[in-house]
Amino acid sequence: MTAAKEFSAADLAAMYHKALYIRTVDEGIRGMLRAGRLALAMHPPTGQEMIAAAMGLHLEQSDYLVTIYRGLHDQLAKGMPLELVVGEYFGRATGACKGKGGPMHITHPASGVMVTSGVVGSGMPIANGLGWASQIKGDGRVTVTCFGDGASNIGAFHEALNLAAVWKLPVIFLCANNRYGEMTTYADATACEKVADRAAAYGPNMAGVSVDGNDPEAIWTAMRDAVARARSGAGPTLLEAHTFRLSGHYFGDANTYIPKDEMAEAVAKDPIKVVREQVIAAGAASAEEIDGWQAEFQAQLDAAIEAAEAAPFPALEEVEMDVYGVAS
Amino acid sequence: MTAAKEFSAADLAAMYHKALYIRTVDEGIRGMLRAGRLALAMHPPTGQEMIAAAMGLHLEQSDYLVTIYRGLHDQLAKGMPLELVVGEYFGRATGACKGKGGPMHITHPASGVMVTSGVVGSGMPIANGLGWASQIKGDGRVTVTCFGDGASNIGAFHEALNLAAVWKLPVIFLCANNRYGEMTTYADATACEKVADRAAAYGPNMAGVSVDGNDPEAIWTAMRDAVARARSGAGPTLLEAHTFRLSGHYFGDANTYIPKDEMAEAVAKDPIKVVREQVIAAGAASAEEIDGWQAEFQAQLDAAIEAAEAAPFPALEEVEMDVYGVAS
Amino acid sequence: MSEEKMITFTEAYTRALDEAMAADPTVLLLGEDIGDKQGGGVFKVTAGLEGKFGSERVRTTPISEQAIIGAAIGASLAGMRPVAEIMFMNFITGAMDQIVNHAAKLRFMSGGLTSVPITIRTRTGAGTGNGGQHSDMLEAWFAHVPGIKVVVPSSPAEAVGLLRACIEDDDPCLFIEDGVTRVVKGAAPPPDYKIPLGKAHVEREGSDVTVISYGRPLADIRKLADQFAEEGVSVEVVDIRTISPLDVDTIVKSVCKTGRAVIAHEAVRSFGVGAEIAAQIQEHAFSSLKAPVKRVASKDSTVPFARVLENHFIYQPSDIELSIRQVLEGK
Amino acid sequence: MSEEKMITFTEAYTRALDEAMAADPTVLLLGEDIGDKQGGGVFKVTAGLEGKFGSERVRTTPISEQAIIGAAIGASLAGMRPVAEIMFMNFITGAMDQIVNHAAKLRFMSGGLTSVPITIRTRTGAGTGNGGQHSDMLEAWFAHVPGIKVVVPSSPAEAVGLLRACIEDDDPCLFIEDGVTRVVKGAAPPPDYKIPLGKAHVEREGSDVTVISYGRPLADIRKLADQFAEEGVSVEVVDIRTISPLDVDTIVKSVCKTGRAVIAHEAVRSFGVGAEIAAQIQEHAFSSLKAPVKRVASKDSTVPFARVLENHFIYQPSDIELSIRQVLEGK
Ligand SMILES: Cc1ncc(C[n+]2csc(CCOP(=O)(O)OP(=O)(O)O)c2C)c(N)n1
Ligand SMILES: Cc1ncc(C[n+]2csc(CCOP(=O)(O)OP(=O)(O)O)c2C)c(N)n1
Ligand SMILES: [Mg+2]
Ligand SMILES: [Mg+2]
Repeated sequence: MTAAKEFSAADLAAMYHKALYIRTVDEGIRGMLRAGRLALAMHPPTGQEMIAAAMGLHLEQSDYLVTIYRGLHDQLAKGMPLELVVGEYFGRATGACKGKGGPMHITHPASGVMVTSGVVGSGMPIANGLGWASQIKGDGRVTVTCFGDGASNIGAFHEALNLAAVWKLPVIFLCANNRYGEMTTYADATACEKVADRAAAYGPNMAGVSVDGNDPEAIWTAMRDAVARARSGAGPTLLEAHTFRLSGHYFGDANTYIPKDEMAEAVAKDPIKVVREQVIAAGAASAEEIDGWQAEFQAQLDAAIEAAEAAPFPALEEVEMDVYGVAS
Repeated sequence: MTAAKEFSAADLAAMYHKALYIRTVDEGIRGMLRAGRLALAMHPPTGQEMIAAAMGLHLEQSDYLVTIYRGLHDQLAKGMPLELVVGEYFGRATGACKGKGGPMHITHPASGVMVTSGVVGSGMPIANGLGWASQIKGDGRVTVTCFGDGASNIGAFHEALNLAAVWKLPVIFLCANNRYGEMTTYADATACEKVADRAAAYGPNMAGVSVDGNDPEAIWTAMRDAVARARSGAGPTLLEAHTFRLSGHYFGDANTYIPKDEMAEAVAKDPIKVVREQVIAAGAASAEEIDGWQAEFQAQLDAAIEAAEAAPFPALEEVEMDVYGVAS
Repeated sequence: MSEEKMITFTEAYTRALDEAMAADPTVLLLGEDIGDKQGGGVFKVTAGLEGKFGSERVRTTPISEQAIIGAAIGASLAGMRPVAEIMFMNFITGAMDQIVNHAAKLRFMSGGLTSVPITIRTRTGAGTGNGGQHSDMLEAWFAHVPGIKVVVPSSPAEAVGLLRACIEDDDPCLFIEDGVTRVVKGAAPPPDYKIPLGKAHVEREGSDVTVISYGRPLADIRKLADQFAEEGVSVEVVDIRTISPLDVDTIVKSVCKTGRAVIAHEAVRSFGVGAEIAAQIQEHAFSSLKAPVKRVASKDSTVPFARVLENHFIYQPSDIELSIRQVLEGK
Repeated sequence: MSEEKMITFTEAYTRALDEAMAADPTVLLLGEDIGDKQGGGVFKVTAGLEGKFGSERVRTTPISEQAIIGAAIGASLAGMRPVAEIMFMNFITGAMDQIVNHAAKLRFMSGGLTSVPITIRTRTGAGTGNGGQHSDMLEAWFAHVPGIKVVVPSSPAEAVGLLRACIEDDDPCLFIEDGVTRVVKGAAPPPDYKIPLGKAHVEREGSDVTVISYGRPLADIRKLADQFAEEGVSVEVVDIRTISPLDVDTIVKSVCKTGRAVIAHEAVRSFGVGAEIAAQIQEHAFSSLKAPVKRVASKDSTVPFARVLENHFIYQPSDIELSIRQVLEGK
């Protein structure tokens, strides 16, 4: 990676631009839920935006993403049209999956969003298959599979990382270590100090990297290297990004199991607040410009929500459609 | 482990005594198969006897064993009555499980043989439960769960080792790395250099040790330490014992996938041949004594086979018995 | 049953676990987020039990369904009676090897030397808006596996009595909780209430048609039975309670009397529990049948996210009513 | 079908894979020990295919059933048609999440944006002396999961034609091979032979009784049909081939004609495939039925090791004969 591009003020601005977009949509949807204009199980990505931003900036549209129920940030960062995401949250015929999948199963191949899974750990074995196909076709695509710290304790994680290393697949295992799996702390469920320590179980083909996922430069650089490694055929990476779930496990989570001071510290370190100052200090964008972005994102979201609320519900026949393809 | 007992000539003799017993029974059963007096899928432990011998010498009868289809050496080393094992191989009512389980499912709680599984990796999660029960009861028992190198790639291995470490269970994960999983080499299936490298994924609570499983002192000492660690409540151990399957994966395996020279070298290092010389050299036992042991083991086996062949087959009603217990 | 006190399904599960743990020190709990530090599970069923019975007996686990069931099996082999929680039934797919190849078979394969007295509690059901991976009713799979018992309660009182019975049973039991009705209330049973497994319950006697079900649809069926009574149609209601082993005798006896049968369940129709019940009825009550046995079930599809679709996916009470009318007409 | 050449079931599987890989470069193989270095799998089905089609397309895997099915699913999402081998059906328990929550549902949950054209080949069946963890017939589980197709061949020619069809099908297919009859021979089909999925095959027309089955029991049924013919009893034989989606029309049409039905399968009886078939027949051929629909199956137990027990566990051809005589007598 000699000619690797270094992190610049422009990259910092780009990171923040994407992260702010995600936060605006996240807050907007939670607002809808609070207002009772929407009712569903939502797993907010609040506080984890920088990780998705770095991924989005380093991936091509043709690269593959496999993510999880807590996937809003990933889907938006990968470039999914906002109205398709919002439409799916609202369960309308105009949603990405016609309202049949819902937030936990958002799919949009045109943006490379291949699978969103609600089952912990299940995306990783599937990501290997996408990588295998790229290896066969030689299409140079990279597959990123997102998961959490708790998912690193399930069997699928182990089987997937071992196979990826043995086959030297172009897959990045992107772990958002947000310190909790539902209400259980990292330490109460996970025997090793860092998730990245587990790369040692998969030999030299598997790179293991652990960074502060809320630090734009750190996660941007780690993602750059992991993508370069995968694209060049050098092998998979287990990339652990430390972060925090600022809105808890699901919308409505009272977070009673999170110590007050831990939450307070995390809120104080909210990357959307912190990085905003960095961007301005670096002269990458002015406060006014940033407010302008936010206003623009808000407008886009409002339009998407309006469109979704005006859109038709899926036809009842849809229940029995897409179960099988047209008889072969 | 300050006062840990050192390996002595007497221990060497005891190791060989157990190993020779196992080999005699193993060869006797293969002889039956060759002669057509028995027909079944057998997974011979040929060449892996020292590992089982070390386990048998360090465990109490009350300690628990969970083993696999390739489990003859483990069951005998743990002290199962020979006629129960042989009876089960012959599918007779006098077998350990009345002929209902067969060689892949031999069970004998009185000897601590709790489960024999035919499904790769499945014993490890069960071993944790035995260890959990011991932890609750404070009965000081140790649970050993045996598996192969190939099993270290399955999800159950990962989930089990993580839980054992988080709960600090008195469980020893004893991996016989015999270089092959069926016809697939270690390297073609396993991303890390040594199975014991995987202990790193389970933090400080999990000890990781890799030894030559055919070297009596090395495996005896490693087993001593793992048992002491578990019994003292210090936590689980992933103990990798390097060895080789001298009779292939199953009886009748032509071993065409094993390079000639690799097999020749392994045969030359057959622990039953090599250690016999060590025992004699150490003055632990004379050639005559050893021949005497062998004759005695052969006599025991002949008696067990004769008894099994004379024993009745299970009654047909057994098919519908033991499916459920007496209605509660 | 004392009619005074009413409890929800969730309170019923908690009470059964509490009573069982108090009555027998070998009863253990394990599962994801079940401890006090985690608030007693996402559905709060185990809230307070760790504090009451200690951290040795109540264990929060990693997200490791195979390890959860394996640990339950192993502890049971050492004389314990673990109750494992699998948060949603769709996640039980991760533990099928442990449940099917081991828990259900160790008694048989050991020739009776060992047994696996574990209880697996899990939760599921469409109607929660959670979509395709959190709502499946998979009870038919386990009913097809000899060696494990499958139990579904249809009231809080049954929930208490059947869960207690599962925990005391010497075989592995799968106890399925409904995610939609968990705050629905019913009469609280007396202390130490237990209901024998393997026995169907004729909860309402009738002479014109037998409606057979388990779990959630019984609430609809009870209403329909009253409604039909007003029309002068006498409906016999059979709550099977234990799906496997199935109490065929009670079902057949009822249909031989009424000559008509409707089966209702929430699981998808094809190859579901209703198929076995219908097959048994037509085999053993053939000459008594005045109409084909009808099955009401959810559609053969994946549980959809959008509410309009999810509501359309699920079996409809009106389907049960229609089927009853059809069999009454001999159709 | 050319009667000259005879091939075994194993040769049939190999031929179907070979033809499919030659015809379509997106067809891939993965599984344990399937490569040339490993000798082409424990049952030799894939022998020679790695050499012929290359190591990119034919991959030996670690012992990781979840990773195997996951890799197949992922590759299929990228336009490939992977054929995954799960050595024994009991080991598919390790991959249930991938198969049920993902392969079977991604088309629906994505609103049709993606599909999962994978084929899972697996092998099972009692009679091999392998005991309780290597012999289960679990097809009923998958038939209860909308979104996946379940296929079982009853002759080498069917094995070729149905496996080719599974590989070309745009949905996930589970193809179940019998471990006992793998060296049994049958007529070789013509080149590029395919059999449509979802269609039952009336392989012998008859007027007195319909015998419905799939897989191994058909060999017994064919013999019995000849035997009954000599007695003047005309047996219609329906080989369903595809268990799910089930071709109910063909089955019902046949039973409406004969008025009598016997269903036979190797899986254990309760909650098996036979239950759905019996339920469908009694519902749609009710007025034509001259006797209850009978089911013949293996006993509700675990597959035992001892040969004497294993032989007693398995459905008996004599049970099929007895059931035919019973329905002929209206019993
Ligand atoms: C196999 C499985 N088990 C349990 C669950 C229930 N569940 C949903 S999210 C979650 C926590 C996952 O934690 P982590 O992997 O750290 O991701 P995070 O939610 O923190 O982003 C659990 C246990 C599930 N979805 N799948
Ligand atoms: C889950 C599962 N997958 C596949 C198999 C088939 N199988 C039986 S033994 C074996 C190889 C196991 O290798 P290893 O773990 O190294 O143990 P060894 O046989 O070498 O002692 C395989 C793949 C199985 N029994 N279980
Ligand atoms: Mg987390
Ligand atoms: Mg091995």
